[in-house]
Amino acid sequence: MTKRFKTGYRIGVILLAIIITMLLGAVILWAIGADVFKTYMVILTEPLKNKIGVTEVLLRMVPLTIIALGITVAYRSGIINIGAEGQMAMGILATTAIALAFPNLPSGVLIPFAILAGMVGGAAWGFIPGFLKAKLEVSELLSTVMLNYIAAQLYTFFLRGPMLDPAELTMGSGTPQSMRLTRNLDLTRFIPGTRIHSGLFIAIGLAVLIFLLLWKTSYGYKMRAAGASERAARYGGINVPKYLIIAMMISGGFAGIAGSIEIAGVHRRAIEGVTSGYGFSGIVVALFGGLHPAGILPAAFFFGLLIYGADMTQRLVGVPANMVQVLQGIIILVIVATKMVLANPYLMQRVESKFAAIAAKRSNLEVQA
Amino acid sequence: AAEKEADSDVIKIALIIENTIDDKGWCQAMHDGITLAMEQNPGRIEYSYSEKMKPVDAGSAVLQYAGQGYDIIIGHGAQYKNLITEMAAEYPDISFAFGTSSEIVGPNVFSYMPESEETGYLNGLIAGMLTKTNTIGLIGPVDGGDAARYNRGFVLGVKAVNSAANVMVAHTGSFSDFVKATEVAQSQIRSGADILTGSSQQALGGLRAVADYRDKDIWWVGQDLAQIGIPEGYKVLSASSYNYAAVINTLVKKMDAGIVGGENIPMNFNNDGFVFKFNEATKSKITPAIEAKVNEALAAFKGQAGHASVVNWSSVKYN
Amino acid sequence: MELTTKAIDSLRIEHITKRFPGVLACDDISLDIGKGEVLALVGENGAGKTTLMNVLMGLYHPDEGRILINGEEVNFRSPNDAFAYGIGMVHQQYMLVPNMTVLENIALGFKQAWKPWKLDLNMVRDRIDAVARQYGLAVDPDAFIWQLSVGEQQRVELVKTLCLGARFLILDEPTSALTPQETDDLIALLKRMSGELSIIFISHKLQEVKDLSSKVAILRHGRVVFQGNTIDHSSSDIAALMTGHEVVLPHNDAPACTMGPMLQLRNLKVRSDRGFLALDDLSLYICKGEIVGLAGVSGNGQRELAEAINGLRKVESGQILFDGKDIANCSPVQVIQAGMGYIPEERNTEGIVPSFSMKENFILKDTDSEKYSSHSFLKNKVVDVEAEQLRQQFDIRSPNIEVAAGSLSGGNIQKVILAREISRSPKFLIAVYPTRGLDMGAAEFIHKQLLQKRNEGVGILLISEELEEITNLSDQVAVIFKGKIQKVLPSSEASRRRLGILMAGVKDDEEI
Amino acid sequence: MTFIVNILSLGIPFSVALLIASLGEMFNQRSGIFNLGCEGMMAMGAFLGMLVPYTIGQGADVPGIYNYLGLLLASGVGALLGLFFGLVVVTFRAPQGIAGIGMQMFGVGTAGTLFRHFIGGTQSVPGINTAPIPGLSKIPILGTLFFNHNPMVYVAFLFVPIAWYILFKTPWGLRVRAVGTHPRAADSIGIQVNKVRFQALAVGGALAGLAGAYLSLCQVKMFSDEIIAGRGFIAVALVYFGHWHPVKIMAGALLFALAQALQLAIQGLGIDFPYEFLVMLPYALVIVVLAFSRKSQKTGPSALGKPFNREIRT
Ligand SMILES: Nc1ncnc2c1ncn2[C@@H]1O[C@H](COP(=O)(O)OP(=O)(O)OP(=O)(O)O)[C@@H](O)[C@H]1O
Ligand SMILES: Nc1ncnc2c1ncn2[C@@H]1O[C@H](COP(=O)(O)OP(=O)(O)OP(=O)(O)O)[C@@H](O)[C@H]1O
Ligand SMILES: [Mg+2]
Ligand SMILES: [Mg+2]
Repeated sequence: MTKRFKTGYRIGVILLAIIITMLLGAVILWAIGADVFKTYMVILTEPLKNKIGVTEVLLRMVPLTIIALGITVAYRSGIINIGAEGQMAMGILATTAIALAFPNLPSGVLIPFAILAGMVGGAAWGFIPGFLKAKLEVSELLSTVMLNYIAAQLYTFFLRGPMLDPAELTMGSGTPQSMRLTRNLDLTRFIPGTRIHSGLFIAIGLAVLIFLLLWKTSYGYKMRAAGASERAARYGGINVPKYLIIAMMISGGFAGIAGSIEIAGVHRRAIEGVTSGYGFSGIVVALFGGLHPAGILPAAFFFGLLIYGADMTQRLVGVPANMVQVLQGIIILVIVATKMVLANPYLMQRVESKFAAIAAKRSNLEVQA
Repeated sequence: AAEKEADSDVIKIALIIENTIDDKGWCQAMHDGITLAMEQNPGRIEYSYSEKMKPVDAGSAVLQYAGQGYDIIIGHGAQYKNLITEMAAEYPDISFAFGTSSEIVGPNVFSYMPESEETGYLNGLIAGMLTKTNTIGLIGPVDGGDAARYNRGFVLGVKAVNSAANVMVAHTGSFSDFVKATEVAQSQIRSGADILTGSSQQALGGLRAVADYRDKDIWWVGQDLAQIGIPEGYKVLSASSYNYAAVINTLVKKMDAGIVGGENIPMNFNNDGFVFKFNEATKSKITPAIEAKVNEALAAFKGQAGHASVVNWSSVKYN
Repeated sequence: MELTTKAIDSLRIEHITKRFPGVLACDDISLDIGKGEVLALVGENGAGKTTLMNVLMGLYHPDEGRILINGEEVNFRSPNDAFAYGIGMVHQQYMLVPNMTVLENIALGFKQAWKPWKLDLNMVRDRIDAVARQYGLAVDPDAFIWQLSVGEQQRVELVKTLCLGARFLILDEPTSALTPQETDDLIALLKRMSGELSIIFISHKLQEVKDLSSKVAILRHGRVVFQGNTIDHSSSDIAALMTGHEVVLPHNDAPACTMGPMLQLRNLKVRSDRGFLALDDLSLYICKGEIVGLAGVSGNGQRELAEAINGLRKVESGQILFDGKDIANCSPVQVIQAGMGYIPEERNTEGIVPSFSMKENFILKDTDSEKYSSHSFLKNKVVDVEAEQLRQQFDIRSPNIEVAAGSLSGGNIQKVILAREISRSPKFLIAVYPTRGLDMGAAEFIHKQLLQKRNEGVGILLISEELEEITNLSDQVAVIFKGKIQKVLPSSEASRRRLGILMAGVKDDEEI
Repeated sequence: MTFIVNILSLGIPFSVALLIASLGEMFNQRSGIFNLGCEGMMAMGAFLGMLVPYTIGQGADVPGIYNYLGLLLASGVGALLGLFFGLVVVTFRAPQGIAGIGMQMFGVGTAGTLFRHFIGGTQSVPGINTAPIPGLSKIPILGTLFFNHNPMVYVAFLFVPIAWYILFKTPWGLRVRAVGTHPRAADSIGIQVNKVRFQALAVGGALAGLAGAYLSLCQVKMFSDEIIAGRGFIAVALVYFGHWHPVKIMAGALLFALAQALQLAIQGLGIDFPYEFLVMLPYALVIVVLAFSRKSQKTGPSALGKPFNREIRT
């Protein structure tokens, strides 16, 4: 295969994908009478036009990255974690509990302690589907979906009961939320006038950590082996159930960390809706990033951009908020399909031989003429 | 600053809501209030809203609005309290508002507090007096916020007129899952409930389930006036609404007077924050005794400054 | 009921070329087969045999070339088109849906039984009966595929193909997983059939090729390097033509071992997946520096035996004394650490992690060893060096050590496993069907390695169905039947006939 | 007694949307496609189902007909969405989990967007009403339990034996099972694997659409863009619960719905107990039952999630 053909093929496929994305979105946008081109331009460029936009994208990148890293560990170990929403909620509860219990600890102690607690909370919630799968053969797809609902209820229970903001009782209406957590828990917002906080560095640090864990240590090797081929791993002396549970706990723990950091960096108190669907977007980011930290970081940035940019459209182009989801959906569908097309040498070869045949015919004709 | 001077009589309002402007509940009430206030103050108000704002998105929206020179940014829900507090500190030149709360969180932040137990109480009176089975259904979303106040007021209303009545309280666990609310209503009706109520947008599901009993003596008392107007209205006996236009008008007045925050705006019958109405189409169901009782309570709410003597919502415990 | 109308009097393959990305699998191949002929197609692993047959079946579309049937060009777009001409194929990997019955598997292709709203299974049953009677191939239509032994599955494949009306049979390594008895039966059956059918027969076993075929074609690197009549060439000629050098399968003629016992199995009882006693009071011992060949029809407990020793299956009762210590019911990692090496039956799914690179597969059992890791961090440089060395030492044909192990050919996968197991310097080695499906060159290599290990003092339990392999390599031959050791005899006394009788469950003394 | 009858008689209709969607998902998964987009297809079904009676059905002579047209449109578009999903995961071989999430967002978002534009806020329709079966519905207890339901409830439970028959007794069912378990084998015997998968996706999508329309036309007779609220995910989970068998899936859907009816009834008793723990009961129960029914999932489609292409070996 010539290099020129390869490049041309790639560019062609990508152009085609862009056109299809535009067309699919256009059908819906056209139906509701919105400006198609402008909508897309807003999504993809508007967030990058100023400091606030870029930092807001980075802000979303933090939980997306951390959750996607966790999902990667689970996925690589042979377990699909769609329970990150619930694990994140449990992490938030644990962090909140610590912050409420020890408001006077200095930041240097409290922050690691609270994040660790968040990790433990998430890991505990991740342990359940891990254990159920490893020991009782309960599909994690079932248990994690169900556990998300259970976690959501537990979350309101705690925020409405033991952790409720006292001010809500005296001056409010009992909206389920905790009080403003101690300032000692606040992660530094290092660019004035924006919300971007030091959790970004934690996320990057965790990405390095996961890379080392999965590809440079024997633990990671065993987890990946268990995920890639359970039988072979068992044959190789790897305790598959054990690593399955550990992987799921790491995965849950990371979701928990993401929750902690959201609280400490963005919201400063536990409120409803913090999980924001990150648990699901995290799966997309993980897979999109090729289940590898090096891919997850850019993928998380891209999805942060997508989420934030699509959210801006309702204000700048006037499309309904639901359109955010439509566009995200389309972009995901087209991108995954495109990735597979690009990665399919068989298809590329077929196209090339078609082209070759056409070229041959043409040169034949020329010769005859 | 010069620019600001030029269009000083136009107030730019930005609204951040968790649901949509047409959710027939909490968010729509505010949206309708703002649009009504715009009509009442022609040319005075410019308005933009952001729907379906999760907590993190709400922050982005505030930053964006702040950059665009909005004068008042409203976070419609107590969950935005922290965000508003922080942003108010960051942007001292802009006014902010949030509710439900009576907390004062900054010199440039208004809070507003619908005392919904009043509306619940009125509906409770009707339910308590009208029930034949002495079983009343109450469909709660989550036991918190505005809904918690409404629901508890309702229970107090029932108890005030009918100590034998049993209020079945059930929560769906979600503000928006009206399918579950339907299921709750069906369950309560099967268990004998003949008057039902509920709050937040999920409550519509409850009304919808009641509406299926077209020819039965099963009725709905609503928390939103809009419910009277919809096809299922034939089942609604009464409803009340928030009059957010009054809140907005107050805000506009205060801004004009140079007050940029630091105050709480309560909402109750006393200050016309609520409107209560019987449904004319079903008025035949309302006996004079009921009407008298309701009017008596209404007068009490309107007359007195402190309604707490009538309804102390936080005294009600059902779980 | 006959399904095809036209008989195939001649089938010609002309200039077929098939490319895969980066591989030229078939390179300008031309062959022809007449009515009643049996063409044997031989060649090393990866020579392109299967690919060519898949082209013939309409599974692959050739990049160039054409196929002519009775002189007419045909263009197969799917196996349906091939079936319509009466061409049927038994694939190298059996194409049976495991959780369906035999009946359903056959119904899947039997379109006459597809009524719009009903699957007419009775019609399929009748068809199976008819075929079974015509060819003497009995199958139980109601058995689930997963319940059947490999040999039985093979028969189902054949019945299926015949039920669909095949007049032209393609058999891709049909015997590689069969017992000697089954192989003999199949060859005899095919011989009978060849009167009325044409057959293309792919095999790595030249004896079968000699027995069955009338013509032979040899493929190498996707090209036909030789065609001729089978009678005119000896097995060793063909082998030499195939591999490019003379193949001599090594023999174990070292003196019997004198060292003490290494592995002693005492009264083992082990259950199979389906719950019955797969090993029933089995006892056996193997010395250091000795190869014991375990002969037997597959399904008599071989798999369970290997798994039980390696800690992969629960032992109900009995002892496994390994170097004096009882390792029964130890975990796999404990058995590995005790010095056990194991070449499993399922090379693709058990012996390697297919998606892992070759070098990663080399350290599957040693990620915790000091050699490859310190403080849980892998020593990647050491791994690279070792892997490269193993690749060269074991002549593993792959571009580098980074390729996914699963993309290697069967023979090379087996070499990867062998390299890992041997380089770990085990005290003992269990090798299950180590050369199944491999070409002669690869088999020769593996045999040499096993013998060398034996001579270094390693005890080896060689589980195989190939009697030649067993008798060539073993010091002692044990015969397993229904979970018991039927007899252990020195390999010099183990004639093919005697083993066959023992494997069939007849007691030695009864027979004479 | 009435307490129990109430729970049982409510549990049956509560289970229907899940049951229909799960049966659809079962066909998808049996053919080897893991469709996490079920939720989105249900949302589209719910929207389109109510759109017909809401728009053209209003003021028509026989408004009832339009409800059924709505069901039909919902299934039809559901099928189309299934085919579109097929394009992505079967033709282009995209990873199914991630594509499913994309599909879910696309479906839920599109339903919401179109709904906001064409209808506006939450709206109700007359919908399809309960149809007591004459005579039978009068039988004490049994009548309430089994013969006093929405017509679609009977239809949904009729789907169970029909799905069973189709799956296990028809040639198409045989093909579906084969391509989901061993696509290579199916291909080698002349079955067009991807075609069968597309068919199964159309069937699954149609059922998902129908399940959504059941919610908006029969159960609540209303639509808002959050109507599905995760029921699609639960439907997917129930397929695992039911080990890909229609009858067991029905058992799972009933278990879940009965637990829901039970927890509501308990909440109604007014016991002093945090309601959150009751709300979570159905979800917890499904896990617990599955954990204790310890059964290996041998019957499952082993090629689930793996795209098929003759040439590409994976
Ligand atoms: N689907 C495929 N994609 C890519 N390459 C393939 C594919 N199938 C076969 N090949 C390549 O084509 C070559 C021929 O493979 P083929 O399976 O025909 O060999 P074979 O002669 O049947 O070998 P064996 O004796 O081991 O069965 C191999 O080098 C292989 O790498
Ligand atoms: N995914 C793949 N891509 C490219 N080539 C492949 C792939 N899978 C297998 N092959 C090649 O196809 C060829 C034939 O594969 P096959 O599985 O038939 O191996 P084999 O040598 O016949 O093994 P066995 O003897 O165990 O059947 C091998 O040479 C292998 O390299
Ligand atoms: Mg082959
Ligand atoms: Mg082979």
